[in-house]
This record gives sequence, C-alpha cells and structure tokens, in this order.
Amino acid sequence: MLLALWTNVDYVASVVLFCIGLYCVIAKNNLIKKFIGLNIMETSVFAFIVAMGVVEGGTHPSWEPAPGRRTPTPYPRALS
Amino acid sequence: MKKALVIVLLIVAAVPLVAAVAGLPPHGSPSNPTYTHVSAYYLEHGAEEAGAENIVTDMILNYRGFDTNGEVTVIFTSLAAVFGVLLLTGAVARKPAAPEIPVSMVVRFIARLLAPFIAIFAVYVILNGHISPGGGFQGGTVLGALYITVSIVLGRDEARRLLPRGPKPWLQAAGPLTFVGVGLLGLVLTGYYLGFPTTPALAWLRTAMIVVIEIGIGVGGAAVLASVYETMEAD
Amino acid sequence: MVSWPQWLSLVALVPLVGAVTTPAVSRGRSRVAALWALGVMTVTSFAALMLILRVAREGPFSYPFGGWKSPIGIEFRFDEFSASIGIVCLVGWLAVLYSQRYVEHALEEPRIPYYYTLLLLNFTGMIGFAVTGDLFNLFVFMEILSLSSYALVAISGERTAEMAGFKYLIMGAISSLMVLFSIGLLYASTGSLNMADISSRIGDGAVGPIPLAMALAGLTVGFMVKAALFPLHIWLPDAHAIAPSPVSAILSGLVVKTGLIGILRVYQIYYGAKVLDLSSLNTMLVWLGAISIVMGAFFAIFQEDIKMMLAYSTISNIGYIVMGFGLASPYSVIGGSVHIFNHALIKATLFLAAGCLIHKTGYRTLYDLRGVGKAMPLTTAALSVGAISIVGIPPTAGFLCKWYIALGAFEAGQPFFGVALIFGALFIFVYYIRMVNSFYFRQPVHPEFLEVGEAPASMLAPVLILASLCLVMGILGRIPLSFIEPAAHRLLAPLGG
Amino acid sequence: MSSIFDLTLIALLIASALLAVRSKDLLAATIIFSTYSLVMCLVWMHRGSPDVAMTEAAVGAGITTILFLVAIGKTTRLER
Repeated sequence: MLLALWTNVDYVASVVLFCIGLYCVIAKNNLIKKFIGLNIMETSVFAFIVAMGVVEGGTHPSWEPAPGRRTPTPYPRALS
Repeated sequence: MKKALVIVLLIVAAVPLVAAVAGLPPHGSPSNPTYTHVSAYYLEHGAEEAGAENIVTDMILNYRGFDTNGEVTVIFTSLAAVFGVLLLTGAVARKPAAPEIPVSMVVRFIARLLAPFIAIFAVYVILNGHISPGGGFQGGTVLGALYITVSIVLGRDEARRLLPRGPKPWLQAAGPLTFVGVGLLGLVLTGYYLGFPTTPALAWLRTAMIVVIEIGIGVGGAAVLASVYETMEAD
Repeated sequence: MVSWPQWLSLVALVPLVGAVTTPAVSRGRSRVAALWALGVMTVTSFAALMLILRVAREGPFSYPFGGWKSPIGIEFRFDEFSASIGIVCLVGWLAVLYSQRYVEHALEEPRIPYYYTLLLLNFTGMIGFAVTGDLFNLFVFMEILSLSSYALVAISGERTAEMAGFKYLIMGAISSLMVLFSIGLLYASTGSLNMADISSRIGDGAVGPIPLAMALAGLTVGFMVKAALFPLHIWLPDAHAIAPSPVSAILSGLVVKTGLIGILRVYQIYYGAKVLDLSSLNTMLVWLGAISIVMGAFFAIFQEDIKMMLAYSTISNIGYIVMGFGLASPYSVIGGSVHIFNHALIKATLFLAAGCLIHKTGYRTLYDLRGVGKAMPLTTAALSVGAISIVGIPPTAGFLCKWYIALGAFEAGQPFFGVALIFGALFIFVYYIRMVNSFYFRQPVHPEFLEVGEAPASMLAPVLILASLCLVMGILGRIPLSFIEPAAHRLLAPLGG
Repeated sequence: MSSIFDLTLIALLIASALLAVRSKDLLAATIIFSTYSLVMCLVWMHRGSPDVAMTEAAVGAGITTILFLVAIGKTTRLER
C-alpha cells in the first residue's frame, strides 16, 4: 500500500490539491476565494489526467482552457 | 466549528480517493493501459494518417476532433453567459465610463513597441500548432492578452479599434463556426462529419484543414477573451 | 447524401450552429432572434423525429465521427434511452415559442439574443449528452449544458437571480469536476474513453476494483447533484423558482433528467462488466429516492410561492424515477425511464401555465392568485390537468409510470417501497388540491385581475398543447412503455433477470 | 517513482495552494494563485505536456489573474 502510494505520488498530489480546492469552495464565503478553490480543483483534475499520460500528453481534457473562461461568469455583479 | 466539520468531511472523502489512486496501475510504467490501448494507435499512426506532425494536434483535431468542437463551444457558451448575465451592450454605452488608470509615457512607449512582436508571436503559435506544441487555444490566448494589454496601457478606445463592432459577433463565434465548416467539408469529402481525407495525394488538404481550424480557434478565442475582459471592465 | 446515421451528427450540430450564430444574425433585434431560434428548433426536431422512428424500427445504431472506429475516435450511439431527445425537442420548441412574448416583458432588450443563444446551447448540451457514446464527449456536452443553465437562471440580472445562479454554479461545478475525476480514473484503469469499450475492458477483470468503485461513486454522486436527489438538492428550489418561467420549465422538465440519463449510462457501463456488486448502490438509490419523494412533497406543502411549490415537486418526482432505477426490476426501470418523458411533459405544462399567470397578473403566491380560475379559465384548466397528471390519477400521463414503478417494487420483493410510493402520491395530492382549491374556490384577494384575460396566443398555445398531451399520453401511455422495454431488458440482462 | 525535482514542485504546489486558500488579503491570494498556476505549468512541462503547459501559462497565470484583479478592483480587497 505505502509502496503503491509512493509510486503514484503524482496522483496522490492531485487528490490532495483536489481536497484543498474543495475545502476552499465549501468553507470560504468570499466569492473570489470560491473561484480560486474551483480553479485549484480544476487544475488538480487536469494534473491527474496529465500525470497518467506522460508519454503522449494525456491531453484530452486538459485542452479545455476553461479556467479563465469559466471563472468570470457571475461574480463581479454579485459582489458589488 | 463549521470548518472543523468540513475538514472531517474532506478527510472522509480523501481516504477512499487516495486508496483509489494508489490502486491504479503504477504511474509511468510503459505497460499501463493508457499507453497500450488507444494512445498506442495514435502514436503509431498519427503522423502519417492525421495530417499534423504534432501527435497531440492529431489527436485533438482529428481523432477526437468532435470533443474539441465541443470545447470551443464551451468557450463560446461562457461568453454568452457573461453577456447574458452581466452586460448590456446598450448600458455600457449609456453608463459613464470608469476613469482610466493613468499610465506613464515609458510604459506606453514600450507597449507600442512590443505589441507587434506579441502579435507576430501569437500568429506563429497559432500557425505552427500542427508541427510544434501550440495551436489555436494558446495563440488565441496570447492574442487576447495583447488586447487586454492595449486596453490597459493605451486606453479603451485604442483597443476597441482592434475589435470592430461590425464583424464582432462573427469573430466571437469563429471557433465553432470554422470547426463546423471544416467538419462539413469532411462530410462532403469522406462521408463522415469531421472526416479528413486519408489518401496520401490529399495530405496537403488534410494539413490545410487542420491549419484552418487552428486559425478559427485562435481568432475566436482571442475575440471571446477580449470581449469578456471588455465587459467585465466596463461593468 | 444525407444517409440515416448522418442525422445523428446533425441533431447535435444544428442547434449548436444556430446558437453561435444567433447574436450575429439578430444584431440585437429580439424578434429576429426568436424566429431564428424557432427555425433552428424545427430543423432539430425533424432530425430527432427521424432518429426516433429509425431506432423504433431497427434498434440502436451508431455514428463514428471522422470515420474513426469506436475506441479510436468518438462515436454517437443512439439507443432507446437517447430517444429522450424527442421530448427535449418538443418541450424546447414550445418553450422557444412561449419565450418570445414572455422575455419581451421580463428581460432587458440587449440580453434577449443571448437568452436564445443560451437556450439553444442548453438544448445542444442535452441532445449531445443523450446521444454520445463516449465518456469524455459526455463531459463536454455536460459542460455546455451546465454553463448555459447557470447563466439562464441568472439571466434576469437581479440580485436574487444571480445568487441562485451562483449557488447552482458552485454545486454544479463541484459535481462536474467529480465526474471528470471519475472519468480520469476509468481512463487510467482501462486506457479507453468509449463507454462500450470501457465496459468490456473492465469486464476482463484485469482492473483493480478500488478505482472502479471510486469512479462509480464519483459518477453517481456527480450525476445525483445534477439530478437534485434529496441531500444534494439544495440548489434546485431557488434556481428553478427564480429563473424565467420558460427556463424553469426546461430546467425542471429536462435538465435535471440529464443527471438521470447519466446514471443510466453508468449502469450500462457497470452492469455489463459484472465486476462490482451493484446491489448496495441500488439499495442506496432506492432509499434516497424514497426520501426524496417524501421530503420533496413535505416541503412543497408549505410553499406559498407557486413556482417554489413546483420546484419541490420536481424533487419528489426525481425520487420516483431514481427509485425505479434502484429497484432494478424490468417493470420499475421501464416505469422510471418513461416517467422521465412524462414528467417532462407535465412539469413543462405546470411551469409554463404558472408563467402565464405570473406574466398576466404579476402575482406568484397562492394567496395572491386566489380566484384566478375565473379570470384565466384555460390556463388554470391546463394547470389542473397537470396537477392531476402529476398526482397519478388514472386517465392521465402520470399514472402508468407510477403504476409500473410500484409493480416493480412488488416484483423486486420490496413491497415497502411500493407502499411508500403510494403514500408519496397522497402527499402530492394534498398540495395540488391546495393549489386547485385556491384557484377555483376562494374569493379573489386582488379582484382587479379578473379583467386581465388570457395570455397572448403564442404563450397560451404551448400550454394547451402540453396539457392535452398530458391527457393523450395517459391514453396512449403503452406506446412509450413498449418502446423502452427492449432497452430496459438489455440493461438488466447481465443481472440474469 | 519520482525525482527530487518532481517532489519539490509538488511540495511547492501544495504550499502555494494552501497559502492562496488561507490568505485573508484577496490581492495576495490572487498573486499566490498565479504562482500556483506557474508551478503547475512547470509540472506539466516536466511531465512532457508542453501543449497543456502553454495553455495553463497563458490562461491560468495570465488571464485568470487579470480577471480576478479586475473583480477585486471593482469590489473590496479584504475577505470579510
């Protein structure tokens, strides 16, 4: 088990980042913080997918450049 | 109290997740299904079958082109979302504009100096996507960033000239539209939507189609980014 | 040139192209945007009709994009469950027609073209989601669908709407990422993204069970959020009640159903593989379904706002469908799948009719709307038809599916849930009686709206069409039931049932 | 099995994610978040996915940061 964890440490790092992001989204009330959390979650998932396809790029989802695009959607008005 | 609860919840969620990733085939081993199953095919046949030397480009624009078609639509969706929720094209014109930030002469000069080079770099990234890493998404983002730079440093009016009102809605939709256009061309040529001709004699056409898609994605992505920035900035 | 499977690519592409060109074509003229959207939906409906006729005759078929065969490229696969695009097109077309007058009144002028763009993108997402045979493609369409839904909830630009949309966005984004992570786990274990291919590869037994179980959990929970099953429903009431009425009809009638179709797809992958014992998942779904039925109905009883009440009623109806899936007997799965269709009809009737009332009178609580039955007889009649349908009184559309789900409960040897279902129907009966009572038999609080008259024809017609379909489907209810039957049997066949 | 370089990058990632989540000053959080994006970009570069890394460099570290800054400029800088 520990050896498997060590071999797949890249995957584990993604999970840790995913949880940090999730914590940020759930526990913080500020909208910008929530979006930072969502972004962290998103990149962590991409990192996971990139990690599993080192040779050929594993690029299917990572192509989605949504972080920048998705984030701005509703918040400035809602904040002000 | 709430935070402690959330942390407990997260740990409960994290343990099975960690167990799951530990149970995956070992990271980096060449016998993984991620290398041996589908991607092996891409690596083996991509360069001669698909029309681009960069296998990643082959995969995202040819083998799995329809996903990318969807992705550019996602980008357009976010634009429509921003427009629908935040902004009113009319209201932007009506509202008194927020004061612009004063920018020093040196910065303005350097921005003017650099802008053409950034633009050339963006075009290079877009056009070279089928040979080297890069392509429409990346180049388009650079172009969008150029617009934002111009808008901050040289002022909104200067920037607005780069994205004329008339063709603007067409430019914003350029990504999905070129994709569909090339897809329909493929339909005519091969009988399948997004089909690329496979005969060696038509290899040039294959590459041309990929380059056209890259340009469409680049232009569309840049227009979307620029409009989103413009909207948020004016709101 | 257009051979049969070509329709399959067109059915997703036509609304996509229509959506991205709407702002450019209309140039801010709302009437043009409405006509354009209506035309696009007409073409899409025609393609969908062709596909459904074909699948009824010949069974499932697929379309490989770019000519690349299935695990290498992306394929669209049209089976009986995909026929839900028929109801998407029907309700979508009527909602677009209805929107024209509604949004003129409810939204500011410059937003309107983008409203239609988002609406068409929403349909694109749902159609693509229902017909794709590729997991990552499923995610892409889910993103189009979700992003446009968040925006449609918030589109009025009012603060409450923005907050509701934001809540929806946070829940939806977390669930999307869970789904994506699970897709990643499946890809890492099998090296494939095609659903049928994944299913056969995990069936080989070479894949570790823990990642598979986690992927199953992630996908199920992710889709449960989209479907608003009980503990994960918190985004739904606000979003559905605050959105413009045609949008509520689409969100409540159609969009939550994509979560359910997602759950069906997960079943298709895992049942075929036979590597995991799904009985505990089924038990969980049955319980959650039962709790959703009761809690949704319970909360609905205390709502004063008519749209809020309808929104909670959606939660309890989703509970019925999920319970049908979880019971995993042929009868209940057939009943559940058909209730996806029928509930869409009924809920669209109710929300569009409620929209007419709100549009004409300006009031939205049961108290303020007392006695409206005299002012707008046709609309309230449609509402009543929807109400008796959703309770499941025999001659209407809601009856047969609930009957099948209850039969399924007895067939699966779990009569307790059959009883719970009937009990839930009684609950639902209570609050719809309350609504009908208030519309017909109470003295009006605001007598001035007795003169308002019916809504304009383009709004009234969709409501009446949908209401009469509710009645017709009650009589012809066997047609969809027998249509979905082979698919349900194919889904459950690997269980040995 | 990963090299020291990989592990350092992962440690940096997790540290910057935590800092971005914990910081009370939204401006600081945004800047730390752009650092996070840059480190993530390095990770992907190192894992052989330059295409994804380029997207992340442009979108995550560039555009998202700008949009966050615009949003902060329109509202308040401190997290309440």
